[in-house]
Amino acid sequence: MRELTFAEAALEALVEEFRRDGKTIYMSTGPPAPLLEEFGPERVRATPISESAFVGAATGLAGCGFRPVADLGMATFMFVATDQLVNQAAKITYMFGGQARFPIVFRVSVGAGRSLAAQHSISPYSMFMNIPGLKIILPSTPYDMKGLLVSAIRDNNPVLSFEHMAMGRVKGEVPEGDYTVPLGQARVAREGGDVTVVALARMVHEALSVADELQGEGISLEVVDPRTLVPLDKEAIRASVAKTGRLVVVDEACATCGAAAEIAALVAEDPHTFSHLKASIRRVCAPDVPIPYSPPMEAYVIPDKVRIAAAVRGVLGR
Amino acid sequence: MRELTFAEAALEALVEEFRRDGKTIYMSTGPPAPLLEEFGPERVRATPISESAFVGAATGLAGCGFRPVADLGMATFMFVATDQLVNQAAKITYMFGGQARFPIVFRVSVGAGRSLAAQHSISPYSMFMNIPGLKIILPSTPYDMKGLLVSAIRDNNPVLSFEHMAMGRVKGEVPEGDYTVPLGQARVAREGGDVTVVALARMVHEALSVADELQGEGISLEVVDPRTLVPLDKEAIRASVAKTGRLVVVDEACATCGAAAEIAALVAEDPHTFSHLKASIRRVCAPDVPIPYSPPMEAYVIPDKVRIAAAVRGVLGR
Amino acid sequence: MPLDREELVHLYQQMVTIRRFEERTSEEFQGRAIPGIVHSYIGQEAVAVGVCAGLRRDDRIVSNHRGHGHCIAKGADLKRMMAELYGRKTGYCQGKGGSMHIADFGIGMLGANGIVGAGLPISVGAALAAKLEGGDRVVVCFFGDGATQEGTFHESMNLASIWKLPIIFACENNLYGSTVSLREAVPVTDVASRAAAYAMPGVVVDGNDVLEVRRAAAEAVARARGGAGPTLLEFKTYRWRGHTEFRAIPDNRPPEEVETWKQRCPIGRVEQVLLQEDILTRHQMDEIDGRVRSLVEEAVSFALASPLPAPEDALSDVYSP
Amino acid sequence: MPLDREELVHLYQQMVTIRRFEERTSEEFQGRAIPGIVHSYIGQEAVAVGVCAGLRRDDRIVSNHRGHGHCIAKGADLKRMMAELYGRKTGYCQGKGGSMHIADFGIGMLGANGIVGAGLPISVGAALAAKLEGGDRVVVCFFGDGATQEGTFHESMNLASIWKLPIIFACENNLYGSTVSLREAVPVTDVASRAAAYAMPGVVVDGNDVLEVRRAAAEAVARARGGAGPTLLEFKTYRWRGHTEFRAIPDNRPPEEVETWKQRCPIGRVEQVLLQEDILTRHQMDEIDGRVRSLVEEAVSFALASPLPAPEDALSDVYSP
Ligand SMILES: Cc1ncc(C[n+]2csc(CCOP(=O)(O)OP(=O)(O)O)c2C)c(N)n1
Ligand SMILES: Cc1ncc(C[n+]2csc(CCOP(=O)(O)OP(=O)(O)O)c2C)c(N)n1
Ligand SMILES: [Mg+2]
Ligand SMILES: [Mg+2]
Repeated sequence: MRELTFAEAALEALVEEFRRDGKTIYMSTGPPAPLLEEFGPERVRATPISESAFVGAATGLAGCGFRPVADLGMATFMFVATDQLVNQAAKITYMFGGQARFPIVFRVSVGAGRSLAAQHSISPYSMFMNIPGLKIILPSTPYDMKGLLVSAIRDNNPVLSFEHMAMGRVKGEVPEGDYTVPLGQARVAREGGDVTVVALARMVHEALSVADELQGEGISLEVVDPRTLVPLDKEAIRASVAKTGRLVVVDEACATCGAAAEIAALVAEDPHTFSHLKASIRRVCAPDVPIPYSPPMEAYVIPDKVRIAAAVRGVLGR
Repeated sequence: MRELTFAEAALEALVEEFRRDGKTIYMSTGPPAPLLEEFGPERVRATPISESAFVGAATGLAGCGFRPVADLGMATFMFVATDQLVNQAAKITYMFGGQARFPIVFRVSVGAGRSLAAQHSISPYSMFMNIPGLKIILPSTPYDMKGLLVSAIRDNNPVLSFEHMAMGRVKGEVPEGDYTVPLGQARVAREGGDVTVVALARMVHEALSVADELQGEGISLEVVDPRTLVPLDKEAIRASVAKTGRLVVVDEACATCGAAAEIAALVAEDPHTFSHLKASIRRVCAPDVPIPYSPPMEAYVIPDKVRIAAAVRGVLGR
Repeated sequence: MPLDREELVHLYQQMVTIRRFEERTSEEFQGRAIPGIVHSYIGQEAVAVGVCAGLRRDDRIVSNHRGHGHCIAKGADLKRMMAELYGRKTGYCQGKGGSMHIADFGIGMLGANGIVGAGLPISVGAALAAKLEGGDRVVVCFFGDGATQEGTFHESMNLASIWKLPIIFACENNLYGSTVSLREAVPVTDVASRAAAYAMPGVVVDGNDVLEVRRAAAEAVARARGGAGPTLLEFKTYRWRGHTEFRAIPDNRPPEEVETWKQRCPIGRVEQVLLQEDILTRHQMDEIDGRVRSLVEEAVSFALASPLPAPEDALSDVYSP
Repeated sequence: MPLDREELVHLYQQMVTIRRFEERTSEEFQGRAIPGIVHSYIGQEAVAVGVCAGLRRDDRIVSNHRGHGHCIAKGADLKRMMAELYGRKTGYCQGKGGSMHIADFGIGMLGANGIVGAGLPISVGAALAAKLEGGDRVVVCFFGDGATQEGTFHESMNLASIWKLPIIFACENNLYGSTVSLREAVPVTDVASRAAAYAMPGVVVDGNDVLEVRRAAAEAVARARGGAGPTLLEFKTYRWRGHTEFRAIPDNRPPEEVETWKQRCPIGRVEQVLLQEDILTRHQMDEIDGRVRSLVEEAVSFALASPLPAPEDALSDVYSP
């Protein structure tokens, strides 16, 4: 099958949806050139460096029947527009009693690993998981990037698309033609019987290579990629843990109140799954520090195969 | 002992610290009249409705040797100043390698229950727990309000003070004279043996009255009030759960990625505590919906005694 | 822009409707029949009514926390408004929003807002929609003097200007934003003077003179419809009541100031014109008042007769299907 | 404000230092010895140097992502700067910050910033500190044309003005903010014209003429020291290199424009003055350049000889004791 990079897959989703639906509008301080060329500056709009204004404008557009995609660049720039995201876009459907729809996609990049220091290396999806009214996608492969982004554009709600910046050039199979990946459906990236590893974004790939390594030791990992954080496929996660009896959650973001905390909690609170738990849960996350600049320190805080493997051994009591 | 309201206790902390330390500065769109009268408009500053500017100004002041207290009013107004809180105040100590100190207190009110609808009824502390570099206090009694606020003002870091708006007029014992409640020390509000209930802010009082009620049924609850969310007294929480073997976490905020998720996770991930767990954990939180306006709906989403008692019975298998 | 007698009577009636609606709302709030928080529009009636006089039904407005007047002037149903304030299932938002979040997309009222300055970016998006649709629809964004202190004011004015959007920024300068006096909060006398920073016209208007408001707004609307872009209108006006009906926030305004402004009552001023020009007699005005009072009464009865939402209704409408 | 020969030579040397430091930084970045991201100050040297010429050591500055020039002009140590870029323990931030977060509180350099417009509120706080301290210290906030598009610009200018703070807002208008052309992003020609909205003086200055910069800045500093409040200075200038040294972001600027501005090289212009006024010979300039090059070389050697932080150092400095 054809291979595309993560970035190409995202662009293809946009181009196809922009062809399909004339109500789609793109806003960004630097819109992608191919999109601008094909759809022109009315629909593909270069904005000033005014995130609150253009995020809010997306909400206004959506309320008037358009289907905007607002690209904020890096996730950290959401913080200058947080009110427009969490108090406006997220709550407006509910506060107005469902009388209008707000189909919006907010694209941002996340992730550390490129020595961009504390402000530019943040993965703040869990902050937005605490805000009902937003949906959240977090793809780990070009296939999911395209399929989830298409679903996000077609969805009638505000959807945050968190795209890992270290994966832009990662290649993967993407079929020709139209397909979607539904929001709320986890993917079992690898089946296994001993330990469930729920991993997010780039960590899916780390988990998969740990699974390869540990196979040699006779340890069988089941790797689950939630793919969307809201809605979160609790059933798939619980089913896997009920089967293996052991859970390691791997996320590049800080542990405290992160997505990993939620995943641990939803397993620990389910009587059925809990009754199958054979060991305490492990979180493999960044420690609670801002991401440092210098490579040795940065490498130290980002979860890696060594830490994942250690956690797996830990829950197996080895 | 003398009784003060929650609001009086907070004011007393401010007045005493402002007397003690001439470097303290207050900023708010509507500063408390008694503070303004005693310390004058240079130190107690009325600001425009420009939260980003005055939150950032607090950081600048702190970096130059002052000890500002920035009062934003309601927690929801933090969202127009989020960057200044999470990318600046929170990270600046670390990014600059610890070369300067940023002692700042940010005061905001939280909580639902007053029909203020989705924007004004939010309890977003967990969003900030995910941001290393901030400390967080969440008092449940006038005693703690004063003692924690004094500690926060004396602390050399940015501290968010989340103060429950439904508790302003609640009275409680507050000794005369100077005392502090250290950050990071939970309080066992009631000792008991059957189930640990970790409750936050106003929910501490709900949990305590459930404990009274259930005593009649022979159920003994241990109620733990973390009092500060960062640092979080993990040891106290784990010790209580290791003793009782059962955990119910009660928080008025939305469950997903909330403080309750973190508390559940830190129990489920600790091998020793986990080994003592006799039942799955329960979270009693708001469901994942924006807070509605109309009283019957609002009452439905805020955790109450009935839901707490049901969860307690649930973990006891009754 | 001639104004016929009938239209003037209509504007008068709208202003009286807002006044009576708000009086009743305050009463009901004080009596605890209306929960939450209410910001009264009394004193500012001429702004909403004069601005909306020049709008079509398919034009759109964005409102703020002090939004009842905007709703009524744009043609909202008093019954569904009152039902929303009462938290009833029949309210505009099915009881989910309350006073600070009334919206009626059917008449182009895109919603009140509890966050100061937050409506501005949304209104810019609505204006962009109007432009992209290709018709000649316009958008009005209502906001207070307090909102001009927020960064969103700056970003939104700028964006609307560079995109030449069909929008009217209607700033209701009632001199205060809660406890904050504009005079102490900004170093300029007129908010309108800030329009220059965005290369758009800025006009100071007597916000208590509905005819002046109507004239200035119509001009700005004509500009916007004609594709000439946005205008900032600053309406000098005053709220008669405290910042909210909830008394916790002290009213720090000098009582004489409040009195002076009450002398400039926007309704009283139209009444003078109506009398002077022999358009209405006192008696006819009383009749109008009577009719308005019964409309408000009906709205209250409707609200009272309406069911409260079921508790579980809290769980719906978080997401659209 | 007479300028003696010695001072001019000093300004020249500072500008050359920035130029050589930045050339070397780009090289090291391209060679992957410096990780992360680097925004080159080349082309804008006259601004930092001319502005800081009027500052005392105890005055304070706040910088942005393009901050190396500001650091050097305020007197930062090249060694500790370079060590920070190299991510070494001996760097200004012990390797925790990197290019976008260099700070040296000892010399009143309160930090670079990776968020556009975010330094502005912080600088207002520093200026308030200066005022409350009671001395005559001033603060300079450096920011780009792009930052004027953020809400923080508006809020900060306003706050500084009403509080009459001793601050100079130094906008380096290099015509672009990454891919965003200022001409397309705002409807005014001069950022300085927006000062009127904040009732403060706004001055357009040739940012490539260090003497002009120095003169304009000194005037604003004098105003601030004298208690007359803030000034907005707009320095028209240009960056010679791409937005960042990382090539992923396309440089959408017309090559002729880049060429034209290179003709206006701020260093070349001082050299002309130095020659015309017989202050320095070409040979003496070469000597200065040689000295500067060895200082930069020493800085690189210092960085290379310095230890990397231990991985676990990542865990410290999250909180102050
Ligand atoms: C971002 C934000 N900050 C503070 C508040 C609290 N608040 C509610 S209304 C208000 C005053 C608004 O003043 P103005 O815009 O002039 O409107 P007015 O009430 O005078 O009609 C304030 C400060 C808020 N709602 N949002
Ligand atoms: C809030 C925010 N939005 C976007 C960015 C991405 N960004 C980094 S630098 C920059 C351009 C800034 O332009 P300007 O202020 O003119 O400074 P210059 O780079 O021209 O020196 C942008 C958009 C950012 N860092 N912060
Ligand atoms: Mg006002
Ligand atoms: Mg620029």
